[in-house]
Amino acid sequence: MSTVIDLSIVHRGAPGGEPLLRADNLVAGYLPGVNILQGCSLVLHPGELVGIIGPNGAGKSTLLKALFGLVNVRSGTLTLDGEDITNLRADVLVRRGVGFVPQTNNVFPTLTIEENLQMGVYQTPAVFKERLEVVLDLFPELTKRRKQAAGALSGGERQMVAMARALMPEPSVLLLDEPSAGLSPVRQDEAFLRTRRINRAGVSVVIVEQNARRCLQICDRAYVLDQGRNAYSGPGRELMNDPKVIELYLGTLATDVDAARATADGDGDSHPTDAKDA
Amino acid sequence: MSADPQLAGSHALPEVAEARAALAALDQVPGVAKPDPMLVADGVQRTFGGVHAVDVAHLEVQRHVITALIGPNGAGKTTFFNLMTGFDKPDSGHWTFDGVSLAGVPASRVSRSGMVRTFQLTKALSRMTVLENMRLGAGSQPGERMLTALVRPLWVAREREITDKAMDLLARFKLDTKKDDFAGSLSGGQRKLLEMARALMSDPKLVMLDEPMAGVNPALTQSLLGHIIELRDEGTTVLFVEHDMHMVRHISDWVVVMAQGKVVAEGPPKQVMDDQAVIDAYLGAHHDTDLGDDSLLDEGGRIDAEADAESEAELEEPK
Amino acid sequence: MDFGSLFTNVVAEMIGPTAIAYALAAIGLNIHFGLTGLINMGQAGFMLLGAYGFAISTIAGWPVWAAVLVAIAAAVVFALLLGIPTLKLRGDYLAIVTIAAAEIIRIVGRSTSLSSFTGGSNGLLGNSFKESFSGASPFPDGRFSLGPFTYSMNDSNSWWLRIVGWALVALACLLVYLLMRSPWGRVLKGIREDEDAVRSLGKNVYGYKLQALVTGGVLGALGGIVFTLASSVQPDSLGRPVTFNTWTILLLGGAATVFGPVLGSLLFWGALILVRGLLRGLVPETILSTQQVEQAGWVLVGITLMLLIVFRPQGLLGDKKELAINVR
Amino acid sequence: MPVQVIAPPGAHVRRRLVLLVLALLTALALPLLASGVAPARADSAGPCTPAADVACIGGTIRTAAGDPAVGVVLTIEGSGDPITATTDDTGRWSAQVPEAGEYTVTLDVATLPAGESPRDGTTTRTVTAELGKTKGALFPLGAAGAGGGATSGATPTASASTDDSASADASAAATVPPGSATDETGSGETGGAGTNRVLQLILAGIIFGTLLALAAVGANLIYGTTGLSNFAHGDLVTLGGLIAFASVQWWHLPVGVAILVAVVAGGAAGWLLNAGIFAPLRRKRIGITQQMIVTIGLALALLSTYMLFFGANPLPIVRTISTRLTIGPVQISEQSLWSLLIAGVVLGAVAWILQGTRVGRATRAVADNPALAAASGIKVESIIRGVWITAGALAALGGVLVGLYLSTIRFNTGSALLLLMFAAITLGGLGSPLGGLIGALIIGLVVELSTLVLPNDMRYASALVILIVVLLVRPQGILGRAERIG
Amino acid sequence: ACSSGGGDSESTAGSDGTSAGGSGEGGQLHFGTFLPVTGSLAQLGPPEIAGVKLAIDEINSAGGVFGSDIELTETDSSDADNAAVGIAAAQELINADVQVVIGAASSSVTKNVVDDITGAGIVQISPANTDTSLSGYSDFYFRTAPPDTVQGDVLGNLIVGDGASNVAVLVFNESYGISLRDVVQGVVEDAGGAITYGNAGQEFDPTETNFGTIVSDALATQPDAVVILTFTTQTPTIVRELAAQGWDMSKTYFVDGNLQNFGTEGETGFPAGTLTGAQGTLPGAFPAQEFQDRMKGIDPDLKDFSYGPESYDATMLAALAALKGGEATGEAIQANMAAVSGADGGTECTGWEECSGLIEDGEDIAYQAVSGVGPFNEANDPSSAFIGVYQFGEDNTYTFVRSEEGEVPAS
Ligand SMILES: Nc1ncnc2c1ncn2[C@@H]1O[C@H](COP(=O)(O)OP(=O)(O)OP(=O)(O)O)[C@@H](O)[C@H]1O
Ligand SMILES: Nc1ncnc2c1ncn2[C@@H]1O[C@H](COP(=O)(O)OP(=O)(O)OP(=O)(O)O)[C@@H](O)[C@H]1O
Ligand SMILES: [Mg+2]
Ligand SMILES: [Mg+2]
Repeated sequence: MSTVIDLSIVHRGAPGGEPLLRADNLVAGYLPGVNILQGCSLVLHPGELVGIIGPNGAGKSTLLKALFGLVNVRSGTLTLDGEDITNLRADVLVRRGVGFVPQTNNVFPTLTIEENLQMGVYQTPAVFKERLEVVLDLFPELTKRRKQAAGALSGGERQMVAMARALMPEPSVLLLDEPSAGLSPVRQDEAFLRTRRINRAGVSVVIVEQNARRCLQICDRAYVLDQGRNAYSGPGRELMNDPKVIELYLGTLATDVDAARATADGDGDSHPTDAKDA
Repeated sequence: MSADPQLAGSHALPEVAEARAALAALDQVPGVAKPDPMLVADGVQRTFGGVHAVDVAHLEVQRHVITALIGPNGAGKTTFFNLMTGFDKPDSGHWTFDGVSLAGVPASRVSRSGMVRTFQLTKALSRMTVLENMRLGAGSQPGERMLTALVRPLWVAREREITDKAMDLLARFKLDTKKDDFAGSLSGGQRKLLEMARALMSDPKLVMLDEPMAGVNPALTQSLLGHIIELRDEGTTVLFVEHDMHMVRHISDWVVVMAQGKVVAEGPPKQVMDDQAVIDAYLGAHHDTDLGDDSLLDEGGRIDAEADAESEAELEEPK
Repeated sequence: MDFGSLFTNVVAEMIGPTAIAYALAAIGLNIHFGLTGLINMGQAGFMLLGAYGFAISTIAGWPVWAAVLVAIAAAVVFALLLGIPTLKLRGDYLAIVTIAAAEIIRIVGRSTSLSSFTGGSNGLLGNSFKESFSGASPFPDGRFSLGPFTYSMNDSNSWWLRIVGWALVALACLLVYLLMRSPWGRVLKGIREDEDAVRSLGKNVYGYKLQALVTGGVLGALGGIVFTLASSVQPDSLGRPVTFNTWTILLLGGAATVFGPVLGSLLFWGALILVRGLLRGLVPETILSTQQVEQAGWVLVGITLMLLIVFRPQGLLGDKKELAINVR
Repeated sequence: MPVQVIAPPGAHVRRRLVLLVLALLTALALPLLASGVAPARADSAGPCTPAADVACIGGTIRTAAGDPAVGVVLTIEGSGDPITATTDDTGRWSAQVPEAGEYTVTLDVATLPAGESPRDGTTTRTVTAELGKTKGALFPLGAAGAGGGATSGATPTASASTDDSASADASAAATVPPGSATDETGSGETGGAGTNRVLQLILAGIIFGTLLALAAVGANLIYGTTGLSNFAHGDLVTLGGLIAFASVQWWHLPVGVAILVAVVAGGAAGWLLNAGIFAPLRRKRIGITQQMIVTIGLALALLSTYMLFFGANPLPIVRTISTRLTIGPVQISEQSLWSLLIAGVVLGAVAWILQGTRVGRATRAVADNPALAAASGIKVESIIRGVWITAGALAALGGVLVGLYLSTIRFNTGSALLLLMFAAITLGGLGSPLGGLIGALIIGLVVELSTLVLPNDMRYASALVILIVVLLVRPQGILGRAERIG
Repeated sequence: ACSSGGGDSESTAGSDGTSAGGSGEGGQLHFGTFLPVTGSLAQLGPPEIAGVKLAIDEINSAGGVFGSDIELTETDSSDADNAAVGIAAAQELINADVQVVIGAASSSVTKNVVDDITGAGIVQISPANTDTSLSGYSDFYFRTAPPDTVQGDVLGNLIVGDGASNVAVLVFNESYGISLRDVVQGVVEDAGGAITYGNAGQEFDPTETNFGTIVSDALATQPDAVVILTFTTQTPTIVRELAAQGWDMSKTYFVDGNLQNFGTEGETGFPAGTLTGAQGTLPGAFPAQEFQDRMKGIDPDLKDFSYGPESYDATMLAALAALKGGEATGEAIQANMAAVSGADGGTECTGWEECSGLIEDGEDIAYQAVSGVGPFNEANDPSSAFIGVYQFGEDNTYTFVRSEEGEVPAS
């Protein structure tokens, strides 16, 4: 397992500088009288990659939706670049450079892939051609099916379309809700790396993930959400090794399996060269 | 053969242990015959506008074991599930479940015969409570017949059993506190959990899970795997699609790899995952590399090379 | 303005055969839509078939009970004919097919080709089929007054019809109550939400939908009988507006509730009389002529209806929580 | 007037006298008739006028070509002496009989114009005369040998197009180029005034279908973007027609301007409905079925409002009646031609906008997934608003054109068409505008062509049957897409 | 308050209380209209209502009946599509204790309520129902509409007399159209002619608006004459279509349901000369102009007078019957309807003043109907009717030509 940690990445985004996106004590919910977020806070500095993890139903998606104006914020404040954006309409936020990939229902099923991507740059149609090339380059398997309706795609393919759509407009803040779910392992790795690369290119990212290890590996800082409240926060690596976090949220499966595999293999060699029967 | 000996449940039924052991003797070639197949598919084909989504020449799923079905995105795994369970009709091919031919049998009959599936894109019954969702999963409730439904005493006893069982499963899936909420108000991961729990309500002979753990919290996944193993040990056959390799390695007894609609490899998890072709096409050699490694970010880095390899493999592999 | 008689008229309408007939039809529709999610836009077709079935067999000399059975059988056959091929259609497609099927029944019923049975556009006269029903009454003939309400004991639009009608409504409510809380009702509700999910759980979705369609249709046919026993069989009188009214009643009262359809029917017809009566009484002739008042009355009824849905979208008895779950 | 008094040799003096009297009377009556205003006096209608104590028998005899047969002699026998009557210059004859009862009328074949003979060979008819009434007896003429067709001509499609067909009158021929009026003889499928019936029906079907498509496309758009089945859409169609009517007949605007006014009014109505009713409903997250019921209430309110302001009569948008042009084997009125053209162009434009432009795709995106559309920066509400405005405007345009095509508009024209509109868009595949056009054309053709085999009052039922049959084969409609499961 | 006595129509036991309590000797008369104000037949309502109101106006201004004015309750019968509205309106009238209901216009609507109304001992008089199956439906059901047999007969002979042997009938599928068509068909075929279009199976829907094909199909049969048997809801559209397809309108025939002074202006107008020479039949013995002017006095907006005279007559007959019976009860009116209509002979009289005077003098009367219908027969139908023949001029208005009287064959 690689242990290279470049600390310069972790605190990129100048702590102490003005946060780009800031949520303070958000209270939000769907049904009247039921608050899902019960005082959640989040800070995103320019150029930062922030991860959010937590158990199912913790309110992670709700938090992203609240940031994006899709869930009514009942109290608390929300600022982007110092300006109040509480309960602003989504399309206004898009114009201000915020992009969002929802967790479910994240494609337009009857539109073709290309049309889906076109919707991504709805507000700036001029750049469509140029961006399309860039994005299709990122997801080459979408190229040959450009004219196919997104509704007919497999789960993983949809996920790619969803991600691609969000990347079309070159946002300055990107909110990703479980972008890796349903992707094959190599595609997952790619997705995470791509996220990092995008982030490196200057996009500030908030990423919600259940593939928590991966998420913590790539992010500068992370929040652990539980029952609508911040439970833990800190640099990704710290959280990843925090026994409490491991016990409650990460589990030990990956390490167990890896350990078991290591034992079975006898040595650390993960490049078996014998089996080739396919 | 077991991926992990410690997980071979001590209270497993003898036939389960036997079935798992029998796998060790098998050739690791696609379409290999199993000693005691539960599901046998032959020449099943499905095309969408010229694209062969599924083109399975022969596949057998061993009874009493956990079989994982893996493969790149768009390999045809979900479509294969749809075909087997009667939600889609193949262009050609036939298949048997537990010795009975199921070709052309409607989905509900397939399910009643003991083969229950879950959906990758969840189908929660939104305006019913979680508990009602669960109850609906149960079979042989006489109250589901219209006339008996009118006479309460005829079905309350069974209803009580069903409820108990549902509560039991809900607790296991950490959904018990949500039992009176509408399923439509669940989070994405909770829906996955409900979907799986609901499928288990009817004590299926073969349960087919389509990416059950995608979006489920890792800690919870871990505890649920124990449950799946328990199920197997009690005699249920499990076939699941999953992209989480830790999980595949942890619980599966046998792995089937699909690519571009075809079965391209089969075998015990360790062997399959060490298969270079599978690694190239699907896993990526370093899927357990720390992605925080900055060297990976350079264009043309290792991962990119693998991704390209996958794309190419996809194009070339099946003949 | 005479509020006393207006009040009497309103109450009379609320307990009258029209309200009963629509309540029955709406209960049937509730089984279709409220419980199963079937968008049946052809409930009037079931009512018309019930009316024809009852009247034609009575005219042919069959006793009341047999005529009712014929009406029920007609509804069952229609439900099967309609359902077997079309129940695999999804939502809005089913809606248009049912509305079309009901319209076809009406057009065929009023066409000249079947006029020896249906009377064509003449319909079937009340006195040709009402007698056997009034004859079955245990009450003495004559007119009877209860407070301000005077009706004949047994003849057309009688106390006897009201008693039988409300008894039917009560029975239908009981039926829905029992079914709704049973596992059978649960399966229907599941189908309403997502039939594929229910299918994957081993339920014969098709069969359940058919059962629901038949049951609701039979209730519609009974409603049709009650309706014709207070009027006559006129194909045009059981056309599209009747279906629309039934839907309105159902949603007004609250879909997927036991008493919603009944309450909806009472209020719909009561409100109709009230609104038009008030307008007639309160608007001086110099502003609107009597004729214009009737037309303006309808405008008001339409607006009232919209306002009711706007301010109480779940219906009077419905569950607001269900509404909050956005299905679309 | 071709007066041909054929007096056979040895004619009675008395007959001459009768003729004379008749001629005199006719001469008196003619100017009055010609002026077109029949006098309000009872005795001027003819020689015999029925009264409480007078019974008449009479008729008119025309040659096969439709001209009056003048001077034909008939004998009426019954109680009392036989009476003779002779046809006047208009071919009319009448006789006063002494009392009620049965009389036999015999045609004197010899007095018929040359070449004419009774079509069915009958020369006598029995008539029961009644006091205070004129009873008729007919002696249709036809060239010998060509007869028979008309006597069995009670069957309509077997067509009475024997030689008497030219009697279809002069004015019909006047609008049709000469020649076409003669070539129809004997051909079973010739239509009115020399047109091919099947082709004519197909043309009618296409026009009706196209107009239906135009009227319906707005409903399809609204369904496509919001999932709402708008039962008030028919009333938006009516609105267009009524506004056009008011513009032309009340405000005396030219038709072209009237169309514009109607379209603007329709768009405004669409905007108003969205802003006033449906946007708030969506904001309150009110279910689609509830919204549908709101449209039912709205339809009721609109319908009654129209009746309040426009009454229940059918209203002509333009009062003039343009006769039909003949183009090849078919006839079409200029109004219909224009309607067809406008509708075609507008439908094409709509299809192009939906398929080929960003905004069009955005409407489909909103339909698919409003939340994601918002997340993509689409202003969902303004798209929906635009759709409502467009739908209203298109419905209004459809209403005007339908009104012009059907020649009148009534308070319920649109709501009567509503079911057909829904049938058309469902048939095509809900939410697919091109499918809607195809569906509408199918409906139009079925409605018109079904009259070839089915009773007239079943034409709409047959269209609905086709709808059901097609949906059985393709449950998602003709152009709809099947959903993926799983 | 319970009175479940014998319910047969002769018994007046239940109504004794009412008749004694009224002012004057006989109590107050209370009439109800049950006529279409909304719905697809709404255009038939205004002339009918005006007819009723005219009669009541005339009666009341002459002092009313039994010393008090006739009270009028107006309700909306709507159309068959909205049957529940009509049923509710009928109940309303029954609850209001009217003795006479004038209506409905449509036979279908009548059938929906006739059992209720007549069952409550109320006299129902329809000014427009022509459906033969309603003949003798109830002792309490009357109508003043001329039976189709009379009008159809005159119309048929008019057509035949004009020499038309091939007749196309544009007829809608409603009992009104169909029964008239049947009579016309009989007459034409008896005379040796043929119905080339409009036979059974060729009726069109009463809601039809698309007449292009129907008209061209009809004209394709090369008719000598075209008869339009529809209400005014469809007629203008048909006329336009006929004219557009080049039909010589002088060979067109109208009936009472659609004969209308279309004129050349306004909503109903056609271009001048469109209808020149077309003819129509309209029940009524007298040139109607004077009466129409009186109706306009009630409703100045009236353009169409269909069934106005019949409604007037219905009201008059009911009031006279009440006067003759000496009490304001349905039973009394029912018992005397035939008598005042002249079924048993009596002095002929017109108008309220003359007729009521005669009754008060104890004489038997025979009311001379404005609509030209004769006394009621045993089936409570008019036993005869005068049918006027009218012809259109250049200005699309009709003028009187002559009239014929016809007996209703005893059924
Ligand atoms: N209804 C359909 N119409 C057209 N193409 C379809 C349809 N359903 C599936 N496909 C195509 O068939 C292929 C197989 O899809 P399937 O959903 O079975 O993949 P999968 O193996 O489950 O992938 P994933 O891991 O991403 O879920 C995909 O390329 C998909 O686009
Ligand atoms: N549309 C909704 N209506 C009502 N309640 C909702 C709705 N969506 C989510 N909830 C509730 O809000 C809580 C948080 O949901 P959320 O989707 O934010 O969870 P999450 O942290 O994203 O979980 P997961 O990891 O499973 O996606 C859950 O308990 C859920 O029941
Ligand atoms: Mg989530
Ligand atoms: Mg899949």
